[in-house]
Amino acid sequence: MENQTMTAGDETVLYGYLAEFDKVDDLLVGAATVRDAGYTKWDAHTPFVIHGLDAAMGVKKTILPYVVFGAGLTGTTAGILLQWWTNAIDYPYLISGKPLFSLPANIPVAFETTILFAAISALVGMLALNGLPRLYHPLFRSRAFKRATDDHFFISIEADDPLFDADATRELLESISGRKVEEVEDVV
Amino acid sequence: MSTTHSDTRSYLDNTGDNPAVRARLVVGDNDFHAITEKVCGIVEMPKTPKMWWVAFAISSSLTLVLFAMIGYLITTGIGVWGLNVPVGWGYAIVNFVFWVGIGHAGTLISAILFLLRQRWRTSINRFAEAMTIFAVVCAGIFPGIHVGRIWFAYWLFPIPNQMLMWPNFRSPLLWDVFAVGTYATVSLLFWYMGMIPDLASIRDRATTRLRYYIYGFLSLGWRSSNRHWHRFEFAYLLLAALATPLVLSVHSVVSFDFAVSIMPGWHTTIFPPYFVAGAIFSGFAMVVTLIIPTRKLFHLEEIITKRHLENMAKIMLATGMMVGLAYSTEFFMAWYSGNQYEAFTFLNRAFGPYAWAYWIMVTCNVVVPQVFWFSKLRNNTLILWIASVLINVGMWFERFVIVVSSLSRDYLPSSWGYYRPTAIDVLTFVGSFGLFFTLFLLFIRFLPLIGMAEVKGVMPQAHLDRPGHKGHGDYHGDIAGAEVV
Amino acid sequence: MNEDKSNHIFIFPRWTWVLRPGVALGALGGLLYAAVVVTFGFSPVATDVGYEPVQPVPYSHALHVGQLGVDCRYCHSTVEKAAHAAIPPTQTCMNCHAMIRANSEKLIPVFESYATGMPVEWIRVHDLPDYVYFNHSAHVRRGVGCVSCHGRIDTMEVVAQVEPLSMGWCLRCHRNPEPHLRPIEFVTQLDWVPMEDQAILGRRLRETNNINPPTDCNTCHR
Amino acid sequence: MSSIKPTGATYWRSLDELSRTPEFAEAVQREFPNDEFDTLPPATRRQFLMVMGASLAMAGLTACRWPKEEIVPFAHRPEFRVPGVPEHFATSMEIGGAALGMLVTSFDGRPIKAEGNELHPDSLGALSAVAQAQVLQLYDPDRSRRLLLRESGQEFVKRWDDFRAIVPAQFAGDGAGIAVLAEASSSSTQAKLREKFLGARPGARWYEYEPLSRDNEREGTRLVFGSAQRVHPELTHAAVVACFDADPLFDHPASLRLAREFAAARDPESGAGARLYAAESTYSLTGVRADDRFAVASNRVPALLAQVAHRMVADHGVDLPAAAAGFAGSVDSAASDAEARFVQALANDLAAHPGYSVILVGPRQAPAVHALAAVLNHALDGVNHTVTYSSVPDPDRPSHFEAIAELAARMGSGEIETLLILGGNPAYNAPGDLGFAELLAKVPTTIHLSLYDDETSQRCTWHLPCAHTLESWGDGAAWDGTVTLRQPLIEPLYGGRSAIEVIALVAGDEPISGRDLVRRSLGQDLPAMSSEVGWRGALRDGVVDGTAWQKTTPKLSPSALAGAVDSLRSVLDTPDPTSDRLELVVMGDAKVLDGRFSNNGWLQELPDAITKVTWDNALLISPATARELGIGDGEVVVVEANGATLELATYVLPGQARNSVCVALGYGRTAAGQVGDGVGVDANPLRTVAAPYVLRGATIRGTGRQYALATTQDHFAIDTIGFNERNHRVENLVREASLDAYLANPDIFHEYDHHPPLISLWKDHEYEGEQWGMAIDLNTCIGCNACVVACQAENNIPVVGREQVLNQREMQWIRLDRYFKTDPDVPIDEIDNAEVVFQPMTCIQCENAPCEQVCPVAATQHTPDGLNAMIYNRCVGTRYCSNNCPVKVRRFNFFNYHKDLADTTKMQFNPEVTVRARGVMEKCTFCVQRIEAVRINARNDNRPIADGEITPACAQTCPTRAITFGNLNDPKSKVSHSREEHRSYATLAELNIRPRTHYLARLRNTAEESGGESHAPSHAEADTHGKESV
Repeated sequence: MENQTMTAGDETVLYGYLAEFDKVDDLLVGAATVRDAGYTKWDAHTPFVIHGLDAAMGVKKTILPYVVFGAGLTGTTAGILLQWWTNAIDYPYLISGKPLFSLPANIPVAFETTILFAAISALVGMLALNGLPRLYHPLFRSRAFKRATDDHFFISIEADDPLFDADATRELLESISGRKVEEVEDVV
Repeated sequence: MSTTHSDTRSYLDNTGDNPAVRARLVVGDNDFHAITEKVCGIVEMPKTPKMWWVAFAISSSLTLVLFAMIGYLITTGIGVWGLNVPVGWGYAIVNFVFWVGIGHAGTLISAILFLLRQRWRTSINRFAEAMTIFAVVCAGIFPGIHVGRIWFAYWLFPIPNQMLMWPNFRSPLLWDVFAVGTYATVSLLFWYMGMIPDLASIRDRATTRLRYYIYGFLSLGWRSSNRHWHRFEFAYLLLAALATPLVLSVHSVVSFDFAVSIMPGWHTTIFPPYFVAGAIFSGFAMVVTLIIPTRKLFHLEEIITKRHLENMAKIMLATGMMVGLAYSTEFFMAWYSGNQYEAFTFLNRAFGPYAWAYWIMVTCNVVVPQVFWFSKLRNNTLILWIASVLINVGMWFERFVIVVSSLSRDYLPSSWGYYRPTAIDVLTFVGSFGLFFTLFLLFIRFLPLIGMAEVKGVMPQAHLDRPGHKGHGDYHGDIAGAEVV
Repeated sequence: MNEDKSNHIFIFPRWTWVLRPGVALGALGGLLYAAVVVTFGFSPVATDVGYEPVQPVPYSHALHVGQLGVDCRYCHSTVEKAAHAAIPPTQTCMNCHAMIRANSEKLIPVFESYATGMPVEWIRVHDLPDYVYFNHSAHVRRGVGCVSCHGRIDTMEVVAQVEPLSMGWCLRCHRNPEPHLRPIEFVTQLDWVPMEDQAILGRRLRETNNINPPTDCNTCHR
Repeated sequence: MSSIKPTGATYWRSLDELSRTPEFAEAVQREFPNDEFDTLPPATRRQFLMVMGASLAMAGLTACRWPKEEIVPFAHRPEFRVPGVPEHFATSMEIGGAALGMLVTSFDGRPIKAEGNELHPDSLGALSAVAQAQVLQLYDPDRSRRLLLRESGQEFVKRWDDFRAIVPAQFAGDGAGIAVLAEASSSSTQAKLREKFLGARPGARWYEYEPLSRDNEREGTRLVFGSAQRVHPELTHAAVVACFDADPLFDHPASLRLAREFAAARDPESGAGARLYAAESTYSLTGVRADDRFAVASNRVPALLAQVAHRMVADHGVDLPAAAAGFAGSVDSAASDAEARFVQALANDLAAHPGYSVILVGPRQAPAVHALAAVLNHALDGVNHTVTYSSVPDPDRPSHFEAIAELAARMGSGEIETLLILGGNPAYNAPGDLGFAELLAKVPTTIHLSLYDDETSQRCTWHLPCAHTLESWGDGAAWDGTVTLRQPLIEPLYGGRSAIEVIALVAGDEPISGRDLVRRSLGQDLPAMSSEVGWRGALRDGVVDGTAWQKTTPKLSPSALAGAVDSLRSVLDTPDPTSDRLELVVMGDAKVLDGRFSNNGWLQELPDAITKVTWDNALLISPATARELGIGDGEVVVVEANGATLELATYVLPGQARNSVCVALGYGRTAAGQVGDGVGVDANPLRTVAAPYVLRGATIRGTGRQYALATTQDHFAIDTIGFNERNHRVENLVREASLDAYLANPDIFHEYDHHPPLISLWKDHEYEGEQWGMAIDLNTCIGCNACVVACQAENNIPVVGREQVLNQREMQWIRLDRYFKTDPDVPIDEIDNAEVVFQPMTCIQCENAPCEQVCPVAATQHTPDGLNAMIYNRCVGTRYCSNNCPVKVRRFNFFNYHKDLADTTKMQFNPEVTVRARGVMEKCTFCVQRIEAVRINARNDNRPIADGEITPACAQTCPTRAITFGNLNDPKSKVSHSREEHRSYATLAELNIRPRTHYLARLRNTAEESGGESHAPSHAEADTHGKESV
């Protein structure tokens, strides 16, 4: 606790344990171990994407692609409908003797709306699924954790994981990280 | 780590192509932290370098010129430009196409090279994306101000109104509105999303409360959770997959502005590929033009290596040749089609009143890139820089030739004319550079101009160096059989 | 290994949770607001309807038309043959007011005008932009009642604009004139109500007088 | 008008916004201040027209809800007046002593457009560009607004009463020392008043001066017939028309009638093929139209005519009257083969068509030449067939130049005490050798009645503001003498008075209105006029039927002829010009004439038919001469003649005669007004009484400086690539063939279209109901520019000024494309004769309009009746439509061109047409306002629209009726018929744009091609007539 800010009167509860690594290999092994131990409410924190970590953690494949695909389809339909309704139905007018509605002329706009909808859904979907923005998080209370965006790797196990046991979990983590585990607390 | 050196060249040079050895994307002895230090260091600099201030002073005053010109234009009328009948489009549209073109390299590098697994992109993509955004900002200005009644420009958007009128979706200009609008949005998303983890790094190194809150807010509370990384990677992949056709579509649509018309010199089917190639060409030229001084200024030679520059030189060579091919194809078609108007238009381009512009274009875009055939020359930073500047000039003239020379002499000889830009035209154009560089300078000073997270990802340390593992990086072994929860 | 000297650490307060719903709400609300302002706020419905200027002479349509039953065309005599439904010359007022109320204070401007020949300067109520070419005769002779555009003038002490007179408003009727058609003889009868279902009547009148209002631009803009 | 300074921070959506500005309110006050009304007689009808006009003008100017807008009704509405419904009044204008009838449209009291009066013999419904521009001049803010007295270097503003006060003193006694200098006038009212004036003052003298005088013709007839005669060409049945420096189709008081007749004489569908020969030094519109044109110095034209005479006598035995035999032998040798060929061909043709041929000589040629022509016409049995004569009014007056010379002499000798100048501007346009401007100082009292406070007024002691044609009562005679009335459309805006009113005033006549003067005079001439019915009828028609002068059949007078032969000799003896002793031809300008219209923006900006130059006059010089003298196109040169010099830019013109340079009068004004001042250079100083038109021994030298002439089309000389391509394209654009080739193979004009079948990707739109279309006959179009001005007046087209024209931003909707056709084998700088063709080009209303599909806001789209509509209030101004227009007929408002217009000028606007804002595209819409007006009325009375009921402004005013407009879905309509003609073709059809405007190809009918056989309407008669011909 010495490296955590404590303002007087702050009611705190244990959020979970935080184990620190400085080698990719150790992290991967550790992750696999935690996974095999059956923990569910835990996470690994790395400054960059580490290949194989998903497998090592057993992260499920995200549904994002389906979201984006749906949004894309919506975009296409919206694009076509917009052009058809405005130019051929609501206020039809004769332009250069051309037909009121002809797909070829509507492809560019429909295409762009497709991309637009899909792209926006990709970012927004990603953030939503990740529960971001979340400016405050108990982990940010740990000083060591600041290196998670720099050069160190972490594994955190939340206190409200069904398998969480103050001592057993600590041992597990210390065994894989080979160093002291930090207790992260949360204010209420 | 310098043991992987294949030859005796200086440790900063990784341009050698020895198939036996994977050339390093980052040179010098850098661990993850060193990268963080280098990149965040620029943002955290206690005092800004003089050079930056000088550059900023110049570019911001040019920006003021731009706004002054626009103000004058709006209060007085399009007549302050050199336009006339027959030449209804001049500098404004030329600049628009020019800037949009520049705005292509960024997305191309980030998206297409990403899909092609060109990992060397990581050092320059952030930079290029930023450039894209700013170029598109500059581009966006021109179609806006070139209309006669700017205060009614919103009629180009399908907004419900008391007139019950809608825009005409048959017009390429409307396609433009959607294409450029979408492109700007998507590039912005792409750029910002890629930046989130790096903003978090800056946040976590913050030594003042203000900086913590600003970067903390921008990084949306990124806590580098691997579960987040997983979706992040996916979103990034999807965006890349979406941006790739988009980037190709944008300049195609821009080219439709011309191709869909019936003007000789405009009405041609090769415009889309021709424009896209040109866009990539000019885009890379601009990246190189900017990146060379920047990397000097902030000592990034180890991250933005000579190899990066060389690769870009090669791409410029390739696209330059494509553009050259397009030029000759146009002439061939003009002759082969047997269309007298078409034939005359091209004869007129090369030898008519605008021949000077045409030959500047050919020299800069076709002749100059030929120097990249020679490894010595393309690896000489100075030559590379000069060449890329010339290419930018050439590409501007390409648009000038297409827009102006075609319009100035069309079907009826009685309505032939000649277009002369006014001082206002020129100053507006120069001013747009001011805006571009102003934004750019702000970017390199306050935002991470290199994708740290991505660069770290391609460093050797990022992968298993345990003996006995094949491939590189991916962890096999006792994870293999484990079933996934 | 960088060790922070200070014992201090920055962190966002816990309440920043609320940011998330906040952001979402803000985005949605903003869009909604913009849409409302654009579609309604700027339209003549909001700006023009209800315009009720004070006229130099407190002429009461309620009195002349409503109570005395003067026909619109007695004063606006050109409405059937011209684009403009001309404001009557002072002469027309004097036809009656030479005798009636011949010494009313309120009528002084009229008497002056009649004597000097200088016109009475009325304030225009129903006003279309210059680039709109509306033709009264074309409408009146097809059985579009005065009331359709001007409202119940016969009940107005002071004339006010009751319809937006916006392009959209014109178009709605040009696209579906039937609700506004009536037998020609009742055109100026502001309180007229159809004996039968207006829908049926409208359709019939439309056929018999073969009314198909154009919606192309040149109809109103030249 | 030169309101093109890019200033002003505000824009208008239409004139509406302007009206919100306080300046406008204040300006309106200035325009109609109450004291103005005080000076007027108590409430008259016309005063109210004016008030209405003004108020509606203002009312019409506001469209925005805020601030409040006022409606000002009549206090007493005149009977039959419907506010907002235009009325038409017949009136007339007079130029050079011939009255031209017009029909003026008055909108709520504001005259806004002048059209021709169908009942008038010289108009037949058409009106020249100049005459139409009268409407603009009426509202010219630079017109003089007050009487001025200039004494000892000071100016005093006076009123009419002050002037009346000095009259008795100034015009007292027997009139010795009193002189009046008037413009030519055909008004019998004025004639009577003159007699009254002179009768009371036997010592007074009356002089008449016109700087562009036709007196040579008058004197020529005197030489032949012993008495002055007026010559009336009759072209309807002419088979051969030979013009020597003459321009009957354009530069003639009856040109509108002659053009109409000529068109009829060339209608190929009726087999008529009159052949037109022209020998002239510089292009005239007649010369342009000629089948066989020979460019020759004006100085040699007489020799040409003499040779023709010789050949006719020698080869064809045409016998001249004994007394005139001398004419025949005078010259028998040609200077060149080309000349010989021309003479021979002409002589043969003339001789072959006795009774159907006519020789016309232009006003710049000496009387003797006219005499010769008269003799030949006589010999060719033309009299009463192709040319008729009538007596001239006032036959004994000295010629204009003699008159002004005599006056100048008397002024110089100080005989003249009081000089009254009625109109005109002698200080500017009297021949330079008289020094008239200076002489004015020698006259104690000089009084100038004038529209403007011009060069002359500024040198006179008194300046009197003249009432404009459209403001005043008057009468006149058409060229053939038909009595023509003039009635005011509006009260004098600036309190001016007409000439007759002033004469009446000085003649001491009891002051009566112009109306009474005219009515009294006409009553005396024509009994019918004294009755109210007759008078009203005449006012309605604008002319009195059957009042044309008796045609005379004058006999040749041997005694006179003897003198004629001698004077012809002396004419022929003058040496031909050489490159170091050039001939300088001074001609009246086609637009501003002698400068009287210099302050008219429409005319100044009107591109000259041949050179396309606006806002300038240039020195026309042939390529060959330019090369010999080493002078370039557009180079500023110094011209010296008669000791005076002139510095102006050259315009190298193929088809200009060698060693003959030409400059137009009417420029270089110093007191014309803000429009006309300093435009071009003044050529009057070079003229002399002896040689007012053709100046010999002129020299020019280049200065090396270049001057940009504001042309609306490329110069003849451009880069070679462009030059070749242009020549290559013309034949397809302006299709032309010889009459015989056409008659032999009617489909000849469709051999030009070689393009694949024009098919669409989609099912073509079906056009039902009325479908408007137009046909323009290039065979009868003479390029007179009347349509251009008609369009400008009808559609509120702004004038943009010289700088903007230089920037290629001229706004006229109709572009009269002019192309030179030259022999490709002849080097450019050797070209002596170039064929010129015209193609009136305006929006051709494509069915598959390229402009429509590219407009992002649908501001231009198709109407059900097939118009390519342009909705100004929707346009955002991307200019994409203009870029994509293959014929480039769209015009863009680069600035707010109406911002600096005077409020009076705005009164000319046609309220039926939106005034376009800055940043808006505009173009021809087939006068959609006219279409809608007719359509609504027709619909109101449940009747179909009759063919010809709708006429666009251009078609209405076309003198040759070259433009037909109507419903293409009506097989019986005129336009449908023209469409079916073999000559009908569409421009750029290969683009599949399906234009609604078609062109009828042009026909040439030269002697070689038809083996000397002209296609006279009536060959049989020709022979019966031409017994004596071989």
